[in-house]
Amino acid sequence: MTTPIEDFRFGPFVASVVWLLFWVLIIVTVIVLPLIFVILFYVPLPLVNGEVLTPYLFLSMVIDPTRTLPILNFLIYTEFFRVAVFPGFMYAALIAAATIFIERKFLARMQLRVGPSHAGREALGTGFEGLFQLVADGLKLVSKEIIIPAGADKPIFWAAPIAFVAVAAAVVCLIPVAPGWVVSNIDVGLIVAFAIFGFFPLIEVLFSWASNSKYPFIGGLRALHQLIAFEIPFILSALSVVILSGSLNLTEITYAQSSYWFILFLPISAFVFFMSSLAELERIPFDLPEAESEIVAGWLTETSGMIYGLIQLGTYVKLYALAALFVVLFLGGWMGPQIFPDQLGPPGEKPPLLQLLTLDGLYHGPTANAIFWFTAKTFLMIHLMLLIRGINPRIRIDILLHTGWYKLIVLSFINMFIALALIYGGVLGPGGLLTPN
Amino acid sequence: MSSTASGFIKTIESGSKHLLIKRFTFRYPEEKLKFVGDGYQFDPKRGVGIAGYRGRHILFHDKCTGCQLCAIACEGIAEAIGMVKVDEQWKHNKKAIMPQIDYGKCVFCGLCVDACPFYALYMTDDYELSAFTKEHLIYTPAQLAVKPKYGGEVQIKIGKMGANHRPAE
Amino acid sequence: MSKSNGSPSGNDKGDVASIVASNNDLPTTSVKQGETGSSIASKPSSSSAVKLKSEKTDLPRFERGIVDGLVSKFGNSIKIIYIKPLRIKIEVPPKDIVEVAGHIRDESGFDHAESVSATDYPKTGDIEVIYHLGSYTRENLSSHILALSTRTDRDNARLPSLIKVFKSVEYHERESFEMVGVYFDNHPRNDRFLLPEDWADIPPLRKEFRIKGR
Amino acid sequence: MSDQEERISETTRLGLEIVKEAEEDRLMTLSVGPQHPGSGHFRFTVKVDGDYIVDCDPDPGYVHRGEEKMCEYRNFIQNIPHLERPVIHDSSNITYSYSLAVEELVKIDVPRRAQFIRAIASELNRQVYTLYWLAIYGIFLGHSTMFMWPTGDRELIIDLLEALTGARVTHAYNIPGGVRNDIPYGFKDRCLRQVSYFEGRLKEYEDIFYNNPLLRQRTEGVAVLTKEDAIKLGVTGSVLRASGVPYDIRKAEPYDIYDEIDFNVQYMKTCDSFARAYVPLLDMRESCHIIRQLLDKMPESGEVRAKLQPNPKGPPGEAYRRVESGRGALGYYIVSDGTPRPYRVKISVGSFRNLLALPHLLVGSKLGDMPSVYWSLNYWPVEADR
Repeated sequence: MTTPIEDFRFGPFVASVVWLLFWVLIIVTVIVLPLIFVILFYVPLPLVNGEVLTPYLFLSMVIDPTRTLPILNFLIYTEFFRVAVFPGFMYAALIAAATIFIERKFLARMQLRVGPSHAGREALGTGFEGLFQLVADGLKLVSKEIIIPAGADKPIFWAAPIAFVAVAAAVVCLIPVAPGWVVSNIDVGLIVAFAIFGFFPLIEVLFSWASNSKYPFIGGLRALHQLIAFEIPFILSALSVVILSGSLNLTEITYAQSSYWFILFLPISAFVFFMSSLAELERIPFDLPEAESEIVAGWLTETSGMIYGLIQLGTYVKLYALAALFVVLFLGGWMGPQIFPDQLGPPGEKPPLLQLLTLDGLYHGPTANAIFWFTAKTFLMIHLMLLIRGINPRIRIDILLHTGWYKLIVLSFINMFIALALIYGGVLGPGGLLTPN
Repeated sequence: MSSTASGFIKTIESGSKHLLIKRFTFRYPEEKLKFVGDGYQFDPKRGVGIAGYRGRHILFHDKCTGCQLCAIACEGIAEAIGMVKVDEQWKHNKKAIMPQIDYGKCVFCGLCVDACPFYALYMTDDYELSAFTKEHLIYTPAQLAVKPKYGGEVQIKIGKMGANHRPAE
Repeated sequence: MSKSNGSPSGNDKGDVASIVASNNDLPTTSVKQGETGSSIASKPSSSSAVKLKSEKTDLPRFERGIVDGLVSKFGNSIKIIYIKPLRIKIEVPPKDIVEVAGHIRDESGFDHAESVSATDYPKTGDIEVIYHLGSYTRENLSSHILALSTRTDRDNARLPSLIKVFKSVEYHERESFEMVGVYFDNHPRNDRFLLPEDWADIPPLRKEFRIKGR
Repeated sequence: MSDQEERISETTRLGLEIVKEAEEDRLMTLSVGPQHPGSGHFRFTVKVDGDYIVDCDPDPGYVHRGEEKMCEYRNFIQNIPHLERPVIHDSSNITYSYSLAVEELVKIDVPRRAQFIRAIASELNRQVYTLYWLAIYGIFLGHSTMFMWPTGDRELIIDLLEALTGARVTHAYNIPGGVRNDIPYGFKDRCLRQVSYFEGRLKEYEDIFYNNPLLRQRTEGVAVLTKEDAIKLGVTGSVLRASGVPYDIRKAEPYDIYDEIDFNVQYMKTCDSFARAYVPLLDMRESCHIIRQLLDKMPESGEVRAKLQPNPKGPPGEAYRRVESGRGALGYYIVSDGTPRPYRVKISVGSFRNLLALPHLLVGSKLGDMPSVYWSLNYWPVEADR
C-alpha cells in the first residue's frame, strides 16, 4: 500500500551532499578562518595562569583535562559570562524552557492526560517523553513565514517583539541568584525592576497599534488597563518589604531575611504581590489581553512565526523574573540549610581526571547551595502559578479593574501598616526583638 | 467572603487531587480498543441485527448471489457500493457480480448489511483503512473477502484511583 | 477473570457470577446502584419537580373544547383539518390569520411558535404555511400542538407576518421566505438567512427546484 | 438678525453632525466568526461601544446542507444516516423524533423492549452532547481543565454507545419500528458501572468549575433572560428551564416509555448565564437516574425491531413529533403523500429557536461576556443550519 517517493535516486543525493560539503569547506578556508585571525590580531588576549590565551593554547587546554579548569575558572568571572550565561540570559532562558515543559506536563497531569508524548520519546527512557517538544516547536516557529498585515507599522511591528524579550531579560539582570552572583548589583534594584516592568504595557500598546487590526487593538487597550491597574498594588506590596529590610538593594533584602522570611510577617503583601504578578504576566485568570474566545488572541493576533516565538520567550523569561523576584522579596532568596559538601570527592591530592570531574577549584559549596535553594524556590513559585492556571477560568475586565483598584490596594496598605507597627513596636528593625545581631 | 474562600479551597483541592488520579488518555497506536463481537451482523430471518462494531465489510463469496440489494440500499445514502464482475464461477451467482465498496464514500451506517438476505455481507471491526490514494480506498470483492486481523485488547477499567484503559483480563 | 477489576465484556461469555463478584470490590455494586437510583428518583420530589398530569381520559373532549372556542368566535373562517390526541390542525384564510393568532395567544393560551414550515403544493397551486404553536404557560396545554395553517397562491406568495403576535416566529419566517419564497408583510427583514448571499436560483424547497442527477 | 440666527443654527447643525459622527466613530464593528475561535461554524457581527455591545446581527448558514430537501429524495429508511449529520454528537436524539414521526405515519407499533433501548441510547447520547457542550463552555471561559475533563469523560459514554450501536458518534441506531440491534451481552453491568463512575465525576465538575468564585462572579446576574422573555422568544431546552419554566418534552408529552419513568424536571429561577450553564449539569445527573431506571425496568427479552417492508409507506397524512434532545425540543414535521418518500420534512431544532435569544441577550452586555452568553444558549451551529 505504500507508494515510493518518486524521482529519488541515491546517486544525485550523494552528489548534492558532496557539493554542499565542498562549499562549506571553501567558505571556511577562504572567509571564516582569515576573519578569525584578523579579529585575533586586534583583540588583546587575556592571561590565564600567567600565559597568554592564544587559540593554540586554548585548544591544547581544552584537550588536556588538567589545563581546562583554569580556563573555566577564568571564563566564569568575566562580565560577559554573567550577562549571557549564568545569572543572566541563558540561565533564565533555560528555566523558561523548563517551565514550558513542566507547565505542559503538570497541566496534563491535572487534566488526566499525558501531554506532549512523541518528541523525544526514546531519548531518555519513557519517563521523559515529550522532552524535545519545545525544540520541535521552536524549529517549527523558526521555519514558519512571518506574515505582516497590510497597513502595519513595520518598524514598530518588528521592533516590539525584540523589545519585549529585551525588557524581560533586563529584569533578570537585577536578580541575585547567589551571594555575589548578580549581573548588576545596584542600590535601587527594586525601583529599577518596577521601572522596567512599566515598559511592558507600552510595548503591548505599540505592538497592538502597529498590527492595524481590531482585535489586537482591543487586546492592547485591555493590557494597558490591566497592567496599570495592577502596577500600584504591585509596588505597594513590595514597599512593605522595603520598610522591613530598610534597603532597596535586592541582595541586601535577601541578607535581611537570613533568620526570618518576610512572608511570615507579610503574608497579605505576598498574596497581593503574587496576584499582581499573575496579572502582570497575563496568565489565567488574568489573561484578558489574550482572551481567545473573545478577541481571538488579543494583542498577539497578528503575530506569526518567530515573532510569536520571541514574545512567548519573553513571556516565560518574565515569568521566571517575577517568580524570582517573589522569592527574593518574600521567601528569603537563596537562604536555606546547607546540604552541599564543602568539597566534592575525596579530600587531598587527586589525579587530574578526578580533578576535572570534581571541579576542583571551581566548586564552591555555599554558592552551589544558594543556587540550588534559589532554583528550588523559584520552581515552587512557578508551580503555584501553574496550579492557579489549571483551576481557574478567565475573569472579566470590570471585575479585574475592581479587584486591582479597590481590593488589592487596600490589602497591601493593611500589611504595610502591620510592617510599620512591627518596626515601631520594636519587634523588627534596628535593635528589634527578632533582629539578628 | 467565607463562601468565596471555601470555594477557592475546594477548587484547589479538586485540582490537586487530580494530580494523583490515573490518566485517562488512550494511547491509540500502542493500544487498541476491544470491541463487542466480531462486527455488526444481521439476521434476516428475525430481522434484527447483532451488536458489533461497524468497521469495513466482509463479503462471503460462497453466499453472495449478486442480487444488488446492498447497492440499492446504498443508493440514497452514500452510493459507495457498485456491482462489479468477478472472475469466479458460482452456481447461485449466474451473473458473477459482487459488491465493490468505496470507503472514500461509505458512511458505515450498515444499512447494506440489513439489506442482505443471504448472510453474505457483514461488517468487521477493522477500522484502519487509511491509504495514500483514493483508488486504494476502493475495495474489490476479493479484498472484501479477507477476514481482518484486529488485535484490540484494551478496555475502560474503573478502579479506586479513577478510570483508565487497561488490557482486558 | 480475576476478582480485582473485572469488567464484563460483551464478547466473552464468562459466567455472570464472577462478574457480579468482581463488582463487589468496587465502591458501589451494580445491584446497589440500581436501588439507589430508583430510590432517589422515587423520593417525594423537591421544589423542582413537576407533577405528571393524568389527563388521558378526557383527551378528545379537551381538544374539541379548544377548537370549539375558536369556531364560536370566528365562525366559518376557521376550517378544522383534523383533531387527534394532542394535535389539532386548523386552516385560516390569510386575511384573518393575524386576528385568529392573536385570539389563540390571548384566549387559548398557546404562547409560542415551535416551528413554521412552508410546504409547496404545485398540484393545487398553493403554498401552505403551518405554524406549530405550543404553550409553556398553561400546564394542561403543555403537551398539545396547535397547527395553525394558511394557504397562499404559489405564484404570488404573500402572507401577513405573525411577528407582532408571536415574536418567536421571526427567524422561522425568514427561513420560510428564502426556502420557499413566501413574502411576509410587516416582517422587518425578508432577507437571506441560511443560504449564501449570492444565491441566485429559485427558492430551493419549491418542488420545481430539482437536485442535480435525481 | 435672521441671517445671524441662520448662521448660528447652521453651526449648531454642523456641530451636531460632528458629534454624531464622533458617536458613530465610537462604535467598532467586530466580526465574530466563522474563523473566530469563539464562534463555531457561525458568524455574528457585534458593534461595541467601548466594552458594551450595542448591536448584534447573527448570520448562520455556513454549514447549511439542505437536509430538508435531501429528505424528499430518499425513502424513510435511507433518510436515517444523513439526518444525524447535523448534530453527530446527539445523533440518537435527532433520529429519535424522526422515527417517532415516521412510525405515526406508517402506523407501526414499536416493541416494548425496543422502546427501552431507544430511551437508553437517547439518554446516553444526550450526555455525550452535553459533555461536549460543557467542554467548549469551559474553554470559552478560559478554563482549560474544564475542557479536558468532559472530553475525557465523554469517552466513558461513547464507549457504551459504541458497544450498543457499533459506531462511536454517528450511530444510525434508531430506525422506524425500533432499533437496529439488541443490546450486547454484559452491557447492563458495564453501563451501570460506567454511569455511576461518571456520576461521581460530576461532583468534581462542580468543585472545580461551577463553585469556582471567579466563574460565579462573571456569570451570576449576567444576561438575564426573564421568564416572560423566554416564553415570548420561544426558547427551549436548558435555556428555557434556566429561565424558570419547568418544561421538558419527556414530562410534557411523554413519548415511548417515559411516562413510566420517575424523574424530576430540573430548572432554576435565577435566569442568568450561570443558570443556563448549570441546568445541563443537573440534567446530566437526572439522566443518570433515568438510565438506571430504564436498565432496571427493561424487559429481559423480546423483540427489538418491528418487521417492516423494505420501502415502508403509509397513507397520506402528516405528523409532528418531538423529543427532548440535548438542546431542547427537537420536532419533526413530516408530510407524506402516500409514496415511500416523504413529501416534506421540516426539522424544528432547538438551536434555531434559541438563536433568537442571542441578539436579545447580547445587546447591552459586555464584550467579555460574549462567549459565555453565546455558548450558554446551547446553540449548535451545524444543527441550526441543517
